[in-house]
Amino acid sequence: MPALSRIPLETVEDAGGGCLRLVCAPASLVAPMPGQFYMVRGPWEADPLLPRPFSVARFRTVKNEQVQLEFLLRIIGRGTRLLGTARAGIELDILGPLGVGFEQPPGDSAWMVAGGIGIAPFPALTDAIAAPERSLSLLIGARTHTEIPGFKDFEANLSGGVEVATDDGSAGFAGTVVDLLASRLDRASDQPPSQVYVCGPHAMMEAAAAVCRDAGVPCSVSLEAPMGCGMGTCRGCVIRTFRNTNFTICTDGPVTDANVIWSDQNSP
Amino acid sequence: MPALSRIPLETVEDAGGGCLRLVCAPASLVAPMPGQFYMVRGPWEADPLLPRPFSVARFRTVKNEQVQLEFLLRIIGRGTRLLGTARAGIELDILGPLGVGFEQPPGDSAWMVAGGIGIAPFPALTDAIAAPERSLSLLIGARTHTEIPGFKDFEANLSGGVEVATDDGSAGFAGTVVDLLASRLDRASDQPPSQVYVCGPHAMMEAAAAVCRDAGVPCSVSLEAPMGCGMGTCRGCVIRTFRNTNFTICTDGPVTDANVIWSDQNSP
Amino acid sequence: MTTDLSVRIGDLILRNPILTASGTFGYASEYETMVDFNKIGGVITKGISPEPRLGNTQPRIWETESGLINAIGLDNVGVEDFERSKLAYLREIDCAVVVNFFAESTDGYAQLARTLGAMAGVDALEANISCPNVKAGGREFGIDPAAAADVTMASREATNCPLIVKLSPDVSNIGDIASAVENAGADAITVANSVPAMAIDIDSHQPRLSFGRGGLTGPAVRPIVTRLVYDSAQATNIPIIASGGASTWRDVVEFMLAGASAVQAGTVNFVNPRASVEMAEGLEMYCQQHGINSLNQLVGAVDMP
Amino acid sequence: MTTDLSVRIGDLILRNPILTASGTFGYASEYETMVDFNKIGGVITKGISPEPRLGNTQPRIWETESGLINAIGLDNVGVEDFERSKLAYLREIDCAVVVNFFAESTDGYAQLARTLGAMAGVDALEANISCPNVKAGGREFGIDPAAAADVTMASREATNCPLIVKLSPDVSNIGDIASAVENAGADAITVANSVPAMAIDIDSHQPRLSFGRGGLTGPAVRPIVTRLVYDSAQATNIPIIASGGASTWRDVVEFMLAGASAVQAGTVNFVNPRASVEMAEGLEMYCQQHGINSLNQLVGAVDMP
Ligand SMILES: Cc1cc2nc3c(=O)[nH]c(=O)nc-3n(C[C@H](O)[C@H](O)[C@H](O)COP(=O)(O)OP(=O)(O)OC[C@H]3O[C@@H](n4cnc5c(N)ncnc54)[C@H](O)[C@@H]3O)c2cc1C
Ligand SMILES: Cc1cc2nc3c(=O)[nH]c(=O)nc-3n(C[C@H](O)[C@H](O)[C@H](O)COP(=O)(O)OP(=O)(O)OC[C@H]3O[C@@H](n4cnc5c(N)ncnc54)[C@H](O)[C@@H]3O)c2cc1C
Ligand SMILES: Cc1cc2nc3c(=O)[nH]c(=O)nc-3n(C[C@H](O)[C@H](O)[C@H](O)COP(=O)(O)O)c2cc1C
Ligand SMILES: Cc1cc2nc3c(=O)[nH]c(=O)nc-3n(C[C@H](O)[C@H](O)[C@H](O)COP(=O)(O)O)c2cc1C
Ligand code: FES
Ligand code: FES
Repeated sequence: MPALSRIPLETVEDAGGGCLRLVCAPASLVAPMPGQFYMVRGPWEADPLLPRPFSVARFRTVKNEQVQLEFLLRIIGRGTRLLGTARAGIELDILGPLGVGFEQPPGDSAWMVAGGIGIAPFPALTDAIAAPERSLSLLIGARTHTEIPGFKDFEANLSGGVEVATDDGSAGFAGTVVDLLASRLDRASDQPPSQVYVCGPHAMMEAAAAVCRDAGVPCSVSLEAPMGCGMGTCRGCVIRTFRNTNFTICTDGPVTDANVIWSDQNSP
Repeated sequence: MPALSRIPLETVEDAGGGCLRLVCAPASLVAPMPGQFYMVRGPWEADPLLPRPFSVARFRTVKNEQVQLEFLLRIIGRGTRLLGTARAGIELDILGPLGVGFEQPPGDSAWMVAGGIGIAPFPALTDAIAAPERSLSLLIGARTHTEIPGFKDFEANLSGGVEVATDDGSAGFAGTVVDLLASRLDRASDQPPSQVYVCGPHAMMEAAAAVCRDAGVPCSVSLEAPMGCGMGTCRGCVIRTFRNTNFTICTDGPVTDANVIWSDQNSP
Repeated sequence: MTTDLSVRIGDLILRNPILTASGTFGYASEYETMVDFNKIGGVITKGISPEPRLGNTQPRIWETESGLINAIGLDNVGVEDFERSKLAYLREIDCAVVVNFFAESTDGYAQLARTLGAMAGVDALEANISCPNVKAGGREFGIDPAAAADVTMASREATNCPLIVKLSPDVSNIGDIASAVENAGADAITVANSVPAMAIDIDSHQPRLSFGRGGLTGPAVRPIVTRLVYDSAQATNIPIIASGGASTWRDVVEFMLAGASAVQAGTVNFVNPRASVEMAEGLEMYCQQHGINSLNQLVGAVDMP
Repeated sequence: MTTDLSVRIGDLILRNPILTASGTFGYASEYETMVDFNKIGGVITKGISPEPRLGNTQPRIWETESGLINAIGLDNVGVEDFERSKLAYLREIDCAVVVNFFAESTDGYAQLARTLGAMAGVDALEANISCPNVKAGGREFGIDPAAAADVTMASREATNCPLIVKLSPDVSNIGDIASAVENAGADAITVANSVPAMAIDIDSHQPRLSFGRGGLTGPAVRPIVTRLVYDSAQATNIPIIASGGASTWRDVVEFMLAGASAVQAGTVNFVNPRASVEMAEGLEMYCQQHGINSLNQLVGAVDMP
């Protein structure tokens, strides 16, 4: 049940890599599922006009069953820039939780693959799926090391470790994070992860999905498109699947099995 | 010589009466004349679009011959509201000084008559014309006492005193500030002020001008109209004088002898 | 004092003048948790076509200064699925249900008007003769008085359901078209639709929308639509329904002063899904504060020089 | 690499494609301390009429979301005083001087074109056939291909000075009008002028502008004007000059991709008086970064589906 709430912004801080961490004040909200998103708008006039979609990066339930939401965002355009200059105390209009989130992994190990700010939903996912017997890994890629957003505070739960890829080789693996994924899947072919979760630019997700398909590993992706409503009504976020059907990212997704979009090969 | 400068906002503070005091960081600027104005715009997107005109409320020259500008403004609409939520540190685009300011009074006493936020230019004027031998008075009116903006910090120079008028009688003289002016001119008919300066809504200024004309006292007014450019080019601020000629407020004014606009009776 | 906010469109009486605009409110059920339907005048569905349509490929929307350009391409379920899967819900909600529709020919409009007009639960029809975002169907009917009259007359003859015709904004004399549509039997006129527009990515040289062009909506266009509403109201005697940029109850009052009898909330639903209810509540408050007991005191009351 | 940014309009060569729009830059001298004239292509004066005009009474401008409505009413010094008191300054500045003009009849346009075109220091003329803010003169010529052609032809015959004709945005098929104006002998076409619009004060019921209507300009209208530029460029072979909402060098590039050979900076001069220079500098930087050595690589290079 999405709701529209006006919530004070408690913290705005630099998260490194040109990214921003926003923490909202606790409010009476339905707790989201990791991978779900919110439409967020600040108290400005008609430009920028639309709210912007952001995945919930983390959330916690505090006293009185109030929910505290946290977002991680990259400053890329006019709306995110304004959020970056906002001061704590201003009120945000927040619509959500929206869409379909991530499912639990079917087995004991899962990898998260992030392209840059694609890391945003993974702290919440990690909180939700971390378990003593489960190995969780994060693979994160960026063009160069300065573009890697901070992700320290959930590393503790990443028992399978964190690996970084940079296109320019300035940190970690030299190459794309999809190359890194492929090489890691190769090495782990006897013990593949039970699930790969991917979030990043579409081309990167499509490539990662192909790599997973070849390795016979289930892959879920978190899709993106410009959004108007977040509620399935504007039809702005609709993409065409390989079956020539429409997939409405804001309500059918954003999270979906990659094969729904790109391949008629059944998920293994 | 107007200039366009980008200047950090040093202080934003509540000035009482629904008004705001903005103090800019010192910058290399030409010092304005009291009564001149600036076009001011914050770092927002295209809505609100135009800069807003504000009289310089006060200014000082600090070390290195830098000029520090201060504005006093009433929050009335979208642009002033946004300025009210701005945080110190943001940069303002400031174009000015613009237009024609106040002249020195021709004699030893001068009265300033303010309708509400019309007080804005008078601290700067007071600083400029205060002299040991000169008696300066301020008459300020508002609908009710809560709408009177703070004006403490230049009272010291108002050797002739401050009188307040409220339409609802909640403070000082009960009636409009023009009624107050008329009654004071009446009482002072043997020793009229050498100059009356008026700033406020147009109807109030026109009425004050008529009162001064009857009393044979020179009256200068600071005119207002919606402004686009502040430079005489958009023709948005042009008003028609009683002679059926155009008066361009931003370049011929904003300050002018009232008779230029409303009466063919010569200034005495 | 209570103000009578009701509005009559043909035989249909709306509780108040606020309607949600086609294509911005889905098939209403999407907003069940957000909007008290019994506080607004009615909902207008996404445009229905004879066959289902997938619409255009990505990207379909692009934001501009205080506006939104869209080229959805009339992605809709088609008339059959509409009746099968959407109508039951709409029949239950407590406000008027207006079905927006379009076809590729005058005959197509007539047939669809007949089919939709006969469905129980459909309270009125809105013929879209002004969509800029498809290759056939729509805009070419909306920019010519004779073609607009033909479509109107054909639809009129096909059904007794109250008929609204939705005009294009990109014309020099909207009064001529409004008047032709009135004479051809429309019960009301929606002024207007999105304004043909375009944006280009300077890095890729591609248009921002896959279709190339799109339609501009939102606050950016409101001053243009206000003028079109005024001109249309001057030229006709049937109700004018304003559509373009209304975001607050103040905009509703402004449109009514210009001559609108009702106002659609469109793009604003994306900015604030509760906007339509807030507009209705604000209008009522304004009327009470200003001693307005009939909307007739407001409609067209602008004091033009 | 240096990029050749020059643009040819008839016999006139502009240093670069940035012009300041009529009515937003006075008679240039006002911006002497702000704008390096030798960094822009040219200035276009406030519209000049046969007689001086006082224009409309207050209020004349009103801000809307990302836009400005104006009804100045063509307040200008008239052709005689223009020659006497404005031209000397314009003659000295180091960029092209385009004089915008209008009259109330075809003959009036022709006479004024003859007079202005013969003045030393006037490098080109821009015939405004699209002003929404006066009762006679302007818009009625701009919405009809035949009338637009008549005014163009009459002005063309009256002078050899390069002639630009400035069209109305509120038409269904701007290509038809652009093409008529091209065939009648114009050297270039400005697309477009302010968009007819209106705003009303809901407290007083008065229009926000004394004239009633006004013309909408600024970023709000840019997506509409981009589409009009594209359509005009498709229909003609003479240079199209974009006018409507350009605020940054990015907007300049976008207009050029849509088909503009030059771009006017209008309302943005009020937001940032140095905007025209910044646009020219930004365009040059963009060209250098993208290896563009002739603007022909840019003009009309949008990749339409
Ligand atoms: C479901 C979903 C979840 C997201 N989660 C996050 C997140 O957690 N952190 C984060 O940094 N970003 C996230 N994004 C992307 C984010 O919404 C965009 O970066 C943001 O909208 C850009 O806004 P802007 O005003 O700064 O950019 P502008 O370029 O000025 O925006 C212009 C328009 O394009 C749209 N747009 C631009 N880039 C994107 C994009 N990549 N995806 C969708 N729309 C776009 C904007 O919404 C807007 O309508 C998410 C997107 C979606 C769809
Ligand atoms: C020369 C001059 C000096 C001024 N000095 C001061 C000052 O020192 N302090 C102060 O508080 N105000 C001053 N004003 C008035 C001030 O400019 C307006 O209050 C302000 O522009 C309102 O902006 P807004 O966005 O809050 O209001 P909105 O109502 O949202 O503005 C909408 C439009 O109307 C215009 N507008 C609205 N009210 C006025 C007005 N009274 N005068 C001119 N334009 C208006 C705005 O500029 C804008 O274009 C001055 C005006 C002028 C012309
Ligand atoms: C995403 C979107 C989809 C639309 N789809 C339709 C449609 O299917 N049929 C129609 O007649 N109008 C459609 N419109 C136009 C709206 O109904 C409305 O007339 C227009 O958006 C102007 O109003 P606004 O500025 O309040 O949004 C659509 C508009 C938008 C933004
Ligand atoms: C205040 C103002 C006055 C204008 N006066 C004229 C004019 O005299 N003649 C003319 O052809 N256009 C006039 N215009 C239109 C502009 O030249 C320009 O075409 C229009 O503003 C659109 O461009 P913009 O959005 O960049 O401002 C005027 C525009 C404004 C805002
Ligand atoms: S964002 Fe509107 S349908 Fe998905
Ligand atoms: S504000 Fe533009 S002419 Fe005065």
